[in-house]
Amino acid sequence: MTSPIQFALKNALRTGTILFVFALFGTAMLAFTHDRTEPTITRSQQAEKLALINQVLPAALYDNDLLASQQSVLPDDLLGTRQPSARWIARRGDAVTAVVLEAIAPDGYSGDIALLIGIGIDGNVTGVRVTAHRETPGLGDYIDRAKSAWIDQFADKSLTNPAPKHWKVAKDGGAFDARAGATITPRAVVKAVRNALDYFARHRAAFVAPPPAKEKIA
Amino acid sequence: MPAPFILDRSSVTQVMAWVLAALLPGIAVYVWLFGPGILVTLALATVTALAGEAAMLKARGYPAKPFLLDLSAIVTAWLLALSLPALAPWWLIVTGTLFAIVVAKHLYGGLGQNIFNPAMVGYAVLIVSFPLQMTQWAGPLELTSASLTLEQSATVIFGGDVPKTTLDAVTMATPLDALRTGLLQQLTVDEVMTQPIFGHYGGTGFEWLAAAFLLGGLVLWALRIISWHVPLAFLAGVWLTAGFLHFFDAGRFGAPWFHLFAPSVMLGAFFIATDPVSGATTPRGKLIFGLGAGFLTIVIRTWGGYPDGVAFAILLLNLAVPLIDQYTQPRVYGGARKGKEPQA
Amino acid sequence: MSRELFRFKGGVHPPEHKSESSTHPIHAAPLPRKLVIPLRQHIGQAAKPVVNVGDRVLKGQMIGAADGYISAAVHASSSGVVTAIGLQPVPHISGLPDLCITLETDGRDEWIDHAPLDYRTMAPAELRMQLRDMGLTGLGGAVFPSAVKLDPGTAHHCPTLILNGGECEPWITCDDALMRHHADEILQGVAVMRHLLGSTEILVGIEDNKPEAIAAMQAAAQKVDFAVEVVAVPTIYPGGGAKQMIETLTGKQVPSGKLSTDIGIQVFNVGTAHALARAVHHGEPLISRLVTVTGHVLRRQNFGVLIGTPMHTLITLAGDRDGTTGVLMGGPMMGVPMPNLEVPVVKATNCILVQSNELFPPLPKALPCIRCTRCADVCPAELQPQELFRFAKAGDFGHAQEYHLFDCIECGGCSYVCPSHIPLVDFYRYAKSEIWAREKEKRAADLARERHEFRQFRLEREKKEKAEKLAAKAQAARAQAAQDQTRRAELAAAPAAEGAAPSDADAKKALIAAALARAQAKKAELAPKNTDQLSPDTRREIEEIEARRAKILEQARQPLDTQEKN
Amino acid sequence: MMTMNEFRSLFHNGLVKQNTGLVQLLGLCPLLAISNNIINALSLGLATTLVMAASSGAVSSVRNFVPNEIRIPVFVLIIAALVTVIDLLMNAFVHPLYLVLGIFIPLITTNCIVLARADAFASKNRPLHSVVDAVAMGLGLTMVLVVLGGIRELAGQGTLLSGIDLVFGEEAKQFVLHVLPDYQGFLLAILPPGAFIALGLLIAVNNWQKARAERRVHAAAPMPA
Amino acid sequence: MLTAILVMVGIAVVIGLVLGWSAIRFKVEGNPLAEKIDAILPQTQCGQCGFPGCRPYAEAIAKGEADINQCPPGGEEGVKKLAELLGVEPKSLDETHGTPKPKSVAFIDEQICIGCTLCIQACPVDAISGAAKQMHTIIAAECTGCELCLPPCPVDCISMVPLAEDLPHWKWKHPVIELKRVA
Repeated sequence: MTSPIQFALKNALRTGTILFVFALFGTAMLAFTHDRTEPTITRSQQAEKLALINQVLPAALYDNDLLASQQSVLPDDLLGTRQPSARWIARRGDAVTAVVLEAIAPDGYSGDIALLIGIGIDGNVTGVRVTAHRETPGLGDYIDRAKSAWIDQFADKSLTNPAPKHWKVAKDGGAFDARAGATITPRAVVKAVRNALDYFARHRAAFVAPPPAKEKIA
Repeated sequence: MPAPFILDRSSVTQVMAWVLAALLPGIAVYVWLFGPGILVTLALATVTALAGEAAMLKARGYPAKPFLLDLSAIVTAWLLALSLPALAPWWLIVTGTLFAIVVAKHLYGGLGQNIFNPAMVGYAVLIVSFPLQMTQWAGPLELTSASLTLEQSATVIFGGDVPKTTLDAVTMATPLDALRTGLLQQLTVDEVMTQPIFGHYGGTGFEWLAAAFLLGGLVLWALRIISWHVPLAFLAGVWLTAGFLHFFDAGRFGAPWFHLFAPSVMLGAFFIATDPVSGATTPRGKLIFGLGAGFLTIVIRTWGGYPDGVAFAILLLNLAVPLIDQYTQPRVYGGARKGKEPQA
Repeated sequence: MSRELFRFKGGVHPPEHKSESSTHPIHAAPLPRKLVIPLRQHIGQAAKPVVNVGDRVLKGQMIGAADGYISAAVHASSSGVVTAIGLQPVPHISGLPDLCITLETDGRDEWIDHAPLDYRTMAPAELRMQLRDMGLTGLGGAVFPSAVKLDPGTAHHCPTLILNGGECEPWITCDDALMRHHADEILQGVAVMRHLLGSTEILVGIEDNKPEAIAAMQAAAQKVDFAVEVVAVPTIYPGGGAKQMIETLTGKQVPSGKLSTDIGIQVFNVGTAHALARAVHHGEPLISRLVTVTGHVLRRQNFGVLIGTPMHTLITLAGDRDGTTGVLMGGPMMGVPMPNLEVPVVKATNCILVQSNELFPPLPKALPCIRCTRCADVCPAELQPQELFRFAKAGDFGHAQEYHLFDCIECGGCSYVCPSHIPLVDFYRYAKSEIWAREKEKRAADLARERHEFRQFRLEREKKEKAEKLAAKAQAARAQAAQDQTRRAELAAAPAAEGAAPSDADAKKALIAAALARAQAKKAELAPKNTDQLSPDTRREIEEIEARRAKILEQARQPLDTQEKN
Repeated sequence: MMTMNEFRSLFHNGLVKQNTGLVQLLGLCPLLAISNNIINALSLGLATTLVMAASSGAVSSVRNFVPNEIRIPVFVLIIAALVTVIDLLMNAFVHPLYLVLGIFIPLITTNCIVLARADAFASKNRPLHSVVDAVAMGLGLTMVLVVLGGIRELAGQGTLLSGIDLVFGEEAKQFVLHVLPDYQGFLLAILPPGAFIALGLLIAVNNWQKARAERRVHAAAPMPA
Repeated sequence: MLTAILVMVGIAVVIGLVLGWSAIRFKVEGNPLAEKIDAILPQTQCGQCGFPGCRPYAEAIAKGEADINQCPPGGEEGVKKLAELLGVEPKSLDETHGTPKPKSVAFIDEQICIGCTLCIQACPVDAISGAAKQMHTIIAAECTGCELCLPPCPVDCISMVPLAEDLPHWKWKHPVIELKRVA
């Protein structure tokens, strides 16, 4: 005769053991898979980032390890950033050919629009992509390359092309067209790109400066 | 057939007819201030609604006559038409009306069964799916450099060839759009309000339209077709929420009077939120319904993805109606007052 | 004299149609040949017949005795001979017959001995018993036995007594007529009520569309030795409902699920007070009442009618017209359509309303509910009729009850205003009766469960007792066997234990066989008789049952047969 | 082993009678979130099916060793482990698709249908039956997902099989069908509300079909006399 | 990696211990589900379901050993209620267990009855009064209409009398509103 307490304890021990075995087995399986897939996953993640940067930066412009060139940038009004952002420096040989900046257009219809802007060393835009936004679907979301090619019109533009007073959407008398009825979003993007160019112009010297012996990775 | 054997003279048809009649002043003002284009929209929506209603009734095995004569489909059509930009293309009107009648009304069980206001469902579907076309508002004649005749309007609506310049000349953003745009350009409310579109209170033309709807709504109230609860609570919700925000930061939030007389609030308060089928039924419930819808309207106008929030606010509150009704059951005759046990 | 009045919530204003009948004097309806007196004329237990077919009865003689506390006696309305006691059509919506006593009147209208009651010296309980035996019930519509309502209960007195003269239903004017012509007698009845209930405040509520009745009652009030306040109340339907009258006059509401006496108020219809006065001061039981005959007849007026008078005689009296489409008992708001005109006038009959297409056009077809809540606006019970309708329609009776279905007084105001023309009250009645039926069913099921469980328990106990007995017997046998110590004795012991059974079974079998023969003979002569007027369907069903029964019998017999062979 | 009949009835059950999406209404979160085009729908459906088959098989094999009181923890453990494995594998080998399906892969763990089948079926039946049942259920879900995805994709953007390149690489882009060229686009269908509306319509059609079939059966049956 | 395994295993052991302990310590006696099912069954105790009464049938349903459509007196409505309680699809009555009949009570023809008490023994709710060799009578108010007294009666003196609708038992009918065209 065992007392109910003893009986319960015995049962607890039994279920504890069984669950232990399952947990051990399950975790082991996970550990094994994780171990095997980790390098592949890291590789894909990096490839993904690179692919994104490649959209704003023609591959012909660089031969360095772009991902390794990542640096941290302090928040700056011209970039619209409130947190440190990243930048990547493209080089051919030792010469700096272009820079890729993260920027924010803070005055989108529904808040921030995150941008990735590639700028050649000559101050020409190599490409712009929207990486995150919350614009109204169907109204403001055509800035997304997946939705339309609108964003492509920034390519090869610079602070002087068009003239600064034409860095506006067509409705405001500028050079960039925008869809009727939805001008807030493109206004924000145009402004952000212009500001980013401005930022680049001001900090150009720092970018062009010969690379330090060892690039620090942010 | 047991008692009672006599009936009051009221009928669904009569109720709906009064609603339509009360919309007439608004429509008249619309035509006078914005041009006759709205008449084409109204007519097209009416025809589509009746056709959709008849088809659905037939498909569902209901006799067409009594249900078509109840005029509810026309009320839906008119409310939707008045919420659409006056120069919206014909397929937009047809899609919205059909969605309202077929999906929002009949797929939910027809007259009396729809949990959402059909007209607002139609509107929401359109604004979500075709936001671009939904911004082609005809501007008030006072401000536009050109105006369209009835035929020209019909040509525009039915996709005929109209010079883009003409169209651009007659369409403009609504005051709400303009406010939103201005604020996003870092302008203060006062700076934005200097634009001609804003008129005295709710926007040039729009404020008179709102006043006309207010008049029609008061007529409905005087006739006891609608109770005062929902409209008053709705207007109070808008006014209080907008007033609260305006009080704390007049630069970033529009004035409460502007919000009251800006497009769609009066129409929403007196004609849409008062839809009995999809609205709350208890007196306290109606107050909550109205206040909630008013509050959400301003919230959506201020922070939402679309310039106006009346439709979404009402639809959201429609969703909450069963809950509201359940928790606001009034005290019955002889029931305990405010939680106290009845006095023995 | 003005009194602060309170407005109850809701109510409607249907066209009144009062003047048609109220402008004519009261006529006494002639004595009919035949009187049909239902035994169930009141709420509660039906009366039990206390006469036999063939008995001669006198006017005012009790022919049905009250059965239980909530019950009332019924009486012969005139002298004559009881010709039948059986099912007869009665004024009920179902059209189902009910137990009635039929009298062939002899035209002599001979009263039984009767004398006034000295109510002041009688014990209240005794007086109430007397009133119950005089068949006194409320005459306002609910026909609740008055004796029960005249019991102030544990509080021993009921401070406020309200006399309800708010005849709010359109067309009906019998209370109006009664007040105008018998105001003094009404107040005599009130004196008795006051005596029994110990009331100190007497209010008479009369709707302001009956100025003559108000004047008559005020005049009568001057003459009595107690204070009576006659109050004109606004005319609004259902202002004459007891609860509404209470709220109008006192501002108090009867708590849901309680009685008005719980808040110290009792309400009686003026007709009841009049009947009470006749009972106490003249010893007359309730055998007649005023009935308004109106609507589609030539002479709309009030009649003094004996209970049991067939309705068609009254309509003929008032002058029937072509184009009659139906007859209601009661008013157009809460009245009940009569299945036929043979039905008698009962204590609840305040009005016979003859319909025609002009006066009562057929109701338009119903549309779906659009939740406009006009019904809620007019509901005097302050309910949410649209929700109740939804629940009743869907059979969701639990929710219907949660939304206070049973506080509905079925006044019909909601149906009256419904723009979709939905017969809302029908749905509430349906839901209520369904809930009652289920309640009954559940009680029956609980009883069956309880009885079944008890039986299981009993069987178990019996089995145990039997087993114990057997064990004892076996032990005794074994003891004997041990004593004998022979194998033969041991073998003999076992049959001995069961020995009694076979012989018992044999006797029973013989008995059963004999009875079987008898039964079959009887069935042969009976069977055709009760099946030949049945429908083929029923007959087939019977045959099926017969076949099944035969098979079961066959099976039941088999073990007997095999046993015989052994 | 299992007979053809059993096999057929399990499949009928999974695809039609107890269809998770249309009848049991289980696992609606991914159903609604990931059905904006066929490829997404198909991928998630198959991933779920895989998890279901594996977990049902595993649960069924160990069902006799698991006491009732820790039944659910053990099943959840098994399912969670399997899902994580699949999550890792997809992350490694079909990364672009993994990015699209995102959070919904780990969420398969909480998809009630997986646990429901493990508990309701696999824990009471032999492994083979359980796996077949799981596959049938999974395919039922996949079927609904694909239909829903097809409807939404077609109505929303006028294409079919868009995003196929995420699974099969850039060259597969040619397989995208532009059914309605120059289509205006009906945004509602692609946005979340569209998923609810489309699923609602699918369920309605399914119920209507069922009701009609039932009525036909009733009509065909001889009326009792 | 090792930490992960240790954490998982640790959690598992703790949960296992707690669950195993509580399973024994907090066991609920009795079967509340069977009670609920029993409350829905009509308590005719007729045994048409194949069980010797409503309670055993309820227990069998609760255990999943019997289907919900075996109770003809409960009718389709009873099946629906059971389905709702158990969260399963309602199905039509299994006709092998009989078909619903109008509610009836047994009636003993006292001219024929021989007082054999066989029916008294068969009655599941003791609704027959009488003693050996005396006439038996059905207590109509307690009779559930189970028909179990019919087969044992050797003289066929018991018949089922359908309960006719009379005034006290009359019910308001569901009002008919004709919206749809009659097909």
